[in-house]
Amino acid sequence: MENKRPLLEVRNLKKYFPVKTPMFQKEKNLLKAVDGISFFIHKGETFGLVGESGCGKSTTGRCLVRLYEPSGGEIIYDGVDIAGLSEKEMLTYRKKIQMIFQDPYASLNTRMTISDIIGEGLEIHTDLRGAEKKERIEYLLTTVGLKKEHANRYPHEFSGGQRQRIGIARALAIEPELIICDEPISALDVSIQAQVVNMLEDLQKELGLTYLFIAHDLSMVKHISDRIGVMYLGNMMEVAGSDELYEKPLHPYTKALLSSIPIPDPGVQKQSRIILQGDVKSPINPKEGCRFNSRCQYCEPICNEKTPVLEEVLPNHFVACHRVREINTL
Amino acid sequence: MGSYYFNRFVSAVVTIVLIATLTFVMMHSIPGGPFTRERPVPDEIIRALNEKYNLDAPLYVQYFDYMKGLFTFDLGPSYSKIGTTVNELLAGGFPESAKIGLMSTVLIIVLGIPLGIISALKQNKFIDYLVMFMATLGVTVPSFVIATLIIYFFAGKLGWLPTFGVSSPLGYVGPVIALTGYSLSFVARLTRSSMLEVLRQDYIRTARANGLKEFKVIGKHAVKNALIPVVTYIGPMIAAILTGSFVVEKIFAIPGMGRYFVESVTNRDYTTIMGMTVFYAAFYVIMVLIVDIAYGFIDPRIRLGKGK
Amino acid sequence: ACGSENTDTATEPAATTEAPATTEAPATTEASGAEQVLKWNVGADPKTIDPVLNGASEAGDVINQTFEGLTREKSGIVYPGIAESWEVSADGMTVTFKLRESTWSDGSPLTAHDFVYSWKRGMDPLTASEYAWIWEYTNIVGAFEAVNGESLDNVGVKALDDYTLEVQLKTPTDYIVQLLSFYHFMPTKQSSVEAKAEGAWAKDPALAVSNGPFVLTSYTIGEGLTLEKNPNYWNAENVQLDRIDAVFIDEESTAYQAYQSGELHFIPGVPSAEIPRLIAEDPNFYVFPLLGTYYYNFNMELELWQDERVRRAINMAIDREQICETLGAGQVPAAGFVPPGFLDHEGNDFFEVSGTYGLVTDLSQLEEAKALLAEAGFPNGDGFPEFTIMYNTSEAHQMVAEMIQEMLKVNLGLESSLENQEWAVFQDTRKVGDYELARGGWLTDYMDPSGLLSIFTTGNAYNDPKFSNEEYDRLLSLSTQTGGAEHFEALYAAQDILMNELPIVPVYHYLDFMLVSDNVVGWDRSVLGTVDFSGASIME
Amino acid sequence: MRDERFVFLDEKQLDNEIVRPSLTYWQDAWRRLKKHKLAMIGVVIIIFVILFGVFGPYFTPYSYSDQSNDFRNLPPMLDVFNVDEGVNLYLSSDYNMFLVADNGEMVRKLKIDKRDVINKIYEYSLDAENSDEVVILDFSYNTLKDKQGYDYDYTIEYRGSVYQYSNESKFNKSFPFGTDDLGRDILTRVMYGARISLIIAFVATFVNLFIGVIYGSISGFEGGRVDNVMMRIVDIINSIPLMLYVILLMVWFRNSDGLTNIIIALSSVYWVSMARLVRGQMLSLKEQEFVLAARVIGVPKYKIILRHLIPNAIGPIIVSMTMMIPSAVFTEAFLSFIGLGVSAPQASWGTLANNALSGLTTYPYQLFFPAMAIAITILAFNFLGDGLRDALDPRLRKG
Amino acid sequence: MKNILEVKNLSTSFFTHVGEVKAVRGNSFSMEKGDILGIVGESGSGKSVTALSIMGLIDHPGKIIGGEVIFDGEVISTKTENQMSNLRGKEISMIFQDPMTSLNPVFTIENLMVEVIRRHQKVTKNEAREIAIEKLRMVGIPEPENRIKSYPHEFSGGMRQRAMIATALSCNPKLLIADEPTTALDVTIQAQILDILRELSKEIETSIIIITHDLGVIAETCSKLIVMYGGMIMEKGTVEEIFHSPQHPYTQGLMNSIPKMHQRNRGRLIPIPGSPPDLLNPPNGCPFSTRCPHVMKMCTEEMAPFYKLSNTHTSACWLLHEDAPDVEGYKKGCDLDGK
Ligand SMILES: Nc1ncnc2c1ncn2[C@@H]1O[C@H](COP(=O)(O)OP(=O)(O)OP(=O)(O)O)[C@@H](O)[C@H]1O
Ligand SMILES: Nc1ncnc2c1ncn2[C@@H]1O[C@H](COP(=O)(O)OP(=O)(O)OP(=O)(O)O)[C@@H](O)[C@H]1O
Ligand SMILES: [Mg+2]
Ligand SMILES: [Mg+2]
Repeated sequence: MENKRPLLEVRNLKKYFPVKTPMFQKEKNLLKAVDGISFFIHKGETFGLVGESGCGKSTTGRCLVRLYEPSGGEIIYDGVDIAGLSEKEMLTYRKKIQMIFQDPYASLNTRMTISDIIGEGLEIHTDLRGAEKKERIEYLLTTVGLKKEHANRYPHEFSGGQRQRIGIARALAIEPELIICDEPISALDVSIQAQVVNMLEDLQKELGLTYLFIAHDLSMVKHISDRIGVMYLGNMMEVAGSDELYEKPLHPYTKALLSSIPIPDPGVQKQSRIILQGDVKSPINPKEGCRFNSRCQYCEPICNEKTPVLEEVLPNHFVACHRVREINTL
Repeated sequence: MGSYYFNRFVSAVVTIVLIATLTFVMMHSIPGGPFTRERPVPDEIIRALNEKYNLDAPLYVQYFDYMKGLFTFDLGPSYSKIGTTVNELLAGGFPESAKIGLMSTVLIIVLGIPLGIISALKQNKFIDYLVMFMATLGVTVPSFVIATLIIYFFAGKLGWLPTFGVSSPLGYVGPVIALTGYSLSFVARLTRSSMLEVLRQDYIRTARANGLKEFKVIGKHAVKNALIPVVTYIGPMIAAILTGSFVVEKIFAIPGMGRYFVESVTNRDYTTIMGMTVFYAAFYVIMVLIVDIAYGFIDPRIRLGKGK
Repeated sequence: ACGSENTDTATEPAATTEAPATTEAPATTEASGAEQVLKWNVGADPKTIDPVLNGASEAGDVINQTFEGLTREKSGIVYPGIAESWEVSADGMTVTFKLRESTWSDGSPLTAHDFVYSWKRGMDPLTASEYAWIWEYTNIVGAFEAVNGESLDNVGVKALDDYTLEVQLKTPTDYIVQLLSFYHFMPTKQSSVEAKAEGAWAKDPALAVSNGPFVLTSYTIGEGLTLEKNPNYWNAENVQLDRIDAVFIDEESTAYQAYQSGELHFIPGVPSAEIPRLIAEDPNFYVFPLLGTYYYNFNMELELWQDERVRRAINMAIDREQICETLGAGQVPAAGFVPPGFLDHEGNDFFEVSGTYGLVTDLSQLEEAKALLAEAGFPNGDGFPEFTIMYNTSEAHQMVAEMIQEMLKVNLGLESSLENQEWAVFQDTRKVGDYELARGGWLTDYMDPSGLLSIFTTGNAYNDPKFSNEEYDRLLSLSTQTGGAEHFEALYAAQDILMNELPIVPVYHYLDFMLVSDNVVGWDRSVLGTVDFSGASIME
Repeated sequence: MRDERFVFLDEKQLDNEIVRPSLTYWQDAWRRLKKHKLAMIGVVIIIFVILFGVFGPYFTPYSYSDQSNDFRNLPPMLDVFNVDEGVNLYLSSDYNMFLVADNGEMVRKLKIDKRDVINKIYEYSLDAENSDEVVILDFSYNTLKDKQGYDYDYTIEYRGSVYQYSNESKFNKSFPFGTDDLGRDILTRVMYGARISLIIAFVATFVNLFIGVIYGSISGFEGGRVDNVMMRIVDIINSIPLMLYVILLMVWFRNSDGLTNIIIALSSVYWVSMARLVRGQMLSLKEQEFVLAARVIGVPKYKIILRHLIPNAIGPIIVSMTMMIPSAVFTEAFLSFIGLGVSAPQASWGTLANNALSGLTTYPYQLFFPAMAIAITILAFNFLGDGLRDALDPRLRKG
Repeated sequence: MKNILEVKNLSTSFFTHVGEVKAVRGNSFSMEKGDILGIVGESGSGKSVTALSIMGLIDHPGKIIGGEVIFDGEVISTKTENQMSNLRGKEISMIFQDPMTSLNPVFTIENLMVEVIRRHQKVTKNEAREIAIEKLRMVGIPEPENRIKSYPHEFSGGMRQRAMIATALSCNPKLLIADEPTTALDVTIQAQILDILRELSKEIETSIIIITHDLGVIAETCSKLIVMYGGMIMEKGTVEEIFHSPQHPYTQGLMNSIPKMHQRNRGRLIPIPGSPPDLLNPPNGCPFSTRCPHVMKMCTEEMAPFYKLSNTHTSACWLLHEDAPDVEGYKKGCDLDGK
């Protein structure tokens, strides 16, 4: 795995949003939603991205499909940096990188039929027309577990799970290699979540897909991902294989996160839960220093002075913490 | 935020200059001039007139002269009211128009919004249908018909109102009603649809769940949220209404400025045309700006949203 | 006098001569002792009420109350004004006015020098009086030349002493004394005029020094003005009204309602739909002939109208009786260009003497018209190209145009379409001859038929049909240089030519009307249509 | 006893999907619209008005320009004096006397033989040839000060009998809506007027749709500087005096057809408020996820606007479109009045209403019918608009 | 102990264009003072509608068509809007599903809270403010004196949720209904909030209903549980009973479909096949029959009655009927609940 070139490599990705600046302030206020994160994904792998709400997961995802113009950094897909491509040049990559959205209700245009929704991508990226196109749409519908007869229906006629499948079919239609799943299951209820996750796994096996899986439900992320990245306030805090991360979290934030997961078994005695104190810092013009310092129980002066960088603490286990070695017995 | 309003201010000024420029060009491209008379005015006199009003200068010179005047708030002499400056016309006419406009605006707001609210609360009930029917009539029946009917019935037949002028307070009744009809209807409809939207929102249910009285729920929680589209409409409307209505002022013989908008064009009264246009444009642009500022007061989120 | 033409109001002057204005002022009416206030609608807000600068009839009505010229004309009769008497020299070339000793409203003396000042101000191109062209028709030596930029010193107007004014004429001019009662020739006081430029003084009660029966005491743009009795007026004891409250309502239906509900005594116009009923029912509705004619211009430069037979056929196929009846205000159908009201050297009405030139005002000549058209090569209108009838935007003009269009279609089989233009545009279009058949109208400004006929001389700025006839031009120029019989013979002959060539379609002669509450008495009006309240009073 | 029903079912036996009829978006909307009673009334009225305008003129004996000069200003309802079998006399407000048949048809205008203006007595001859049969009208009562207690305005004398009050009301059969000041049949003119006014209504709609909606969409969708510039252009168009502009157009396009001119005029200025409205909608819609989804797929901007954004803003668009129709109808009248538009004697509802205004107090019916036509049509459009908005609102589509 | 809340045969429907949506169909349950009752179920199963029906907040086109709600010994389902509004916020409070949309965006937190406090308590503005600040501190908002002046949008999602909880608690209600209070939050904040709720029930004996579909939340917080499906209650019991021996195929399916965190090699998840019923047109009989792995003919014809498995545990499944075929794990032949 190590010597293979990753399918996607993100280096030092940044996305700043300009926000309201008071009248007499010289410096522009910037909301640093993503502030220099790096990670890579191999072909056929699922990379999970977790973190606090508002930490920049979706922003990262959207930068990858260029819904947002990155403010800096590189997005190397298959050896090409797509961060600076023009809209036109990007079109070929649109075919390769697709996205599934968080909200199955909002992400489907209620005024288009299912076949229109799925067919839209086919029209742009393939020569399929007429009967061929229809056939292809029906094939996609069956692939995601819907029926041919559904083609002429409208999104409102489907349940949330079914809608999410439609979103997946839309993404699959143009045969992408990488799919960015931005919280594809958060809005679904448990039994449907399982259906969708199973389907994603099946498709990955069949079509050799690569996923970037964003969620804040750690149990699901752990279930589906090969490796997981933990984000906090625009920075990557820890990256590791999913089992490793779960069993041996090294970053204080990861630890708190894992300890907070409610266990669906009333009998199991809860382990000591780490309740985070303090407040999340503002992402606007963040100061130098570890982003987690305001809530970290291990915070030391160094944490307020220097932003820690992600380093490989254990093989394939990266952590961004000044004191990682002190607080863990490594 | 400061730079945002500064930018808006600059673009407003540019807009006004562009409006003035275009109006200037159009005004000079239409046939007829300020001294077109049925009688052949002797050439010498036309010359003298042109000289007097600087109309013999090349157009670009006239244009720059005018612009110079504009930036010093000197709108020049009126051609159709000899010896009167456009500034004086405005100073005399605007207060009259504005008085009526202000009363109409108040009426539109205190009637239109509650009617819209009631209509929304009683959606698909008789009262809703009634209000909406009236609103439809209100946009359909033009102000000149309303004005004429008011004069005929209330001034003529019943003698309740004076026929013309605003020398007595009762004189304002007719013009205000005639001026109000359309916008009142529009505001009622707008409020209704926007209220219907707001009443579906979760926070209304929250307010009820907290045990608030229905009056407070509607009057405080719903209305403030429903106001945005209404304010969007009312802002430019105020600019239009306060600068007077040609029809209403003509029919009720009110010494306002609304009539100059049409009469100055008919008379090819160049300075007055420009003056009225620029005045209105400035007013309008200011209102649009005020609306934007008001957004911030009504909905604190909007202040943030103005990043770019 | 041209003011009434360029309004785009719905009404048209109407015409019967049936209701003469009351001229005698019952001197015994103010017994009641209550304040006499006349409530009057002027019409549109005047552009100016400086007599010298003014060119509009509404303002003329106001000025006639606040100022007084050498003479005052009521219903065609010339009364002495500031001039006690006048004398015309034997050759008719010099008129000497003897002024009475009178004062301005501020009490300062009013002298012949004030007239000289005021008149020269009117001629001076720098004053830029719109009405300055009238000096051409005064025939005063050097006056029109002065208007055209020559020296004011050569003008033949002189104050021989404080109360004697001598006027020198180029040719004998019969109507000069009457003409001088016109507002343009009223005196203005130099110190006032110079106090606030551009005639602004006249609207400023503090500066508006005048010499007429009333003085201005307030003026609100767009709303109205107040006139109060001028105690310094020479004839003040005969002025009965204490005050005139004048308003500017240009919407006729509003003014009419206000009149109906007693808010106004005197209104200059009524909604056209009311006219027929008012004529029949209301003794307070006054209709006066106005010295003008409503007509259509053929564009004589077009191939289309070259055949005189076509023009005549069209003239014959229009039922003027019908048009006048439909307009409903009793207008006089026009079979000539000069309206009734001008008396010739023998004291006969020019209108009566000149006759109808073989035109009838109804359709009795229709067969002849059809024959003429057929003769010209267009039997039943076949083959005649469709043309456009043009008028300026106004409901009444539209009505006439619609009737004419329908008549030409039904009677002659001629197809036409209508086009209306905004007034100023229309004027331009008509002036440059960019039309086929276009509406026209003309009112005289002085009491002579040449005031109408002269517009069709070659090159006249108002010769919209571009009519050109050497003999016609010669006759009109002759008429200006002659008086009496010779003058009128020339004019009769000229109208003959005009009506034979028919560059126009006369439709009707204008009317003027007003609605006056029956407790207003003693008011009067000049032949040219200016109202006069110097003798008016309110009767309870 | 064991209940037979406790047996497992084969999965095949229950295809659990409840098959609902599959309807397209528009079918669904249409179905909902059909249930909306007011909207259906609106549709029926609009169809009726269109038929009225298109086919109506074939059923009247008049054309819009036919003038019957004898029958000017006749109301639709005649208060007649029935003085004899078949002899009904109608006196108009301008003191013309008409003979009306028993069925309400206008027979002719009577000739006035004698006008005694001083005593206010007119004589009319009933028969053109035989001038013996006279009707004497005495309207001096009407001019008496304070009427002196008479409660009638005039008397009519025929064959020795005197009538003080009209004794019958008849519908004007010859001119059901009455006639105008040139004796033209108002019904016919309202029918022809429908053609123009409906065209205007549709033009206004199209202009709003194709210029206002698209302009506003682009402005809102692009945002930022483009939006700022585009909206300032809207401000400029909004502030330039309409009259000036119209005169300019009138001069420029003098020789083209009036309707074309109106379309040009409306197309150039009539869409700005719609543009402003749509822009507002776009600002909020463009951030919605389905738009982002479309962008990820690579859907070109124009398609995003046309297929995704506009259909989702259609509700408010429809509502304001219906609100704007009446102002278009009256704008047309204003333009025609200034001289830009269809030329007389053709008339639209707006111009008919405008022209009738000056006679409003004397001949109210001349305003009533065109005004009614406008009001009914606008009401119908509003009903339909409301219905459409409801029908197209996805939130109401439940289950 | 006395029941604080008793819901009897509650039925609520929405009368839409397309027809009647039977959102809640004849449900009964009760809870005692200090109980934390969880309600789980498929999305659209009527959890929120049940809560809203208790609050009397069903909006047009919805209507409570049957049953009654007894709160603290009083029938409240027949009260007038006015009477109810005196109760709401004071005796019964509710926290809504979506903190993003449930706080009025145009008022400050202070304004919103003070208004509610002064509505139900006779206090001055300043006192009300003090109470508000105290409640905010209680739910863990740092520096409440300053933050109280903020607008909702200036709070993060978690803070908003906490502000809403603070408002709901401001008058110390006897019953708190929390409708998915944590769905929108990430786990660290979720943990904080659940702690607060647990403390409340312990310390001031507030009765709490927590609606969620997160079984982890239920397991950690609740004492009793109701499982709903298709507008009906499928199973009721203590948390332990239902988690350890679920007696309804839907409950079992629910339990199976969540991933097991502690398992190292991930196996496949076991979803419930099919999709939830359309409440416009609910299937005859048991609503779950269309997806049930053990569906019987009976299930498609008639809804099962509640079988009593213990004093606290009842389940509505025909598999518990004595005539039903044996299925492993089901205690066949139970008594019917009630009479
Ligand atoms: N268009 C935008 N303009 C300004 N700020 C933005 C924009 N989009 C996102 N942000 C800000 O960037 C930060 C990161 O947002 P993002 O949506 O990436 O968070 P997230 O990790 O996906 O959170 P969640 O779990 O709630 O979806 C937030 O503070 C958000 O307010
Ligand atoms: N206003 C409404 N109009 C029509 N149907 C409604 C309305 N509100 C709710 N429903 C229907 O009632 C049923 C129950 O809805 P409810 O909101 O109680 O579900 P829930 O169990 O809370 O689901 P979730 O977990 O998604 O919140 C659903 O089928 C829903 O479609
Ligand atoms: Mg996100
Ligand atoms: Mg819910």
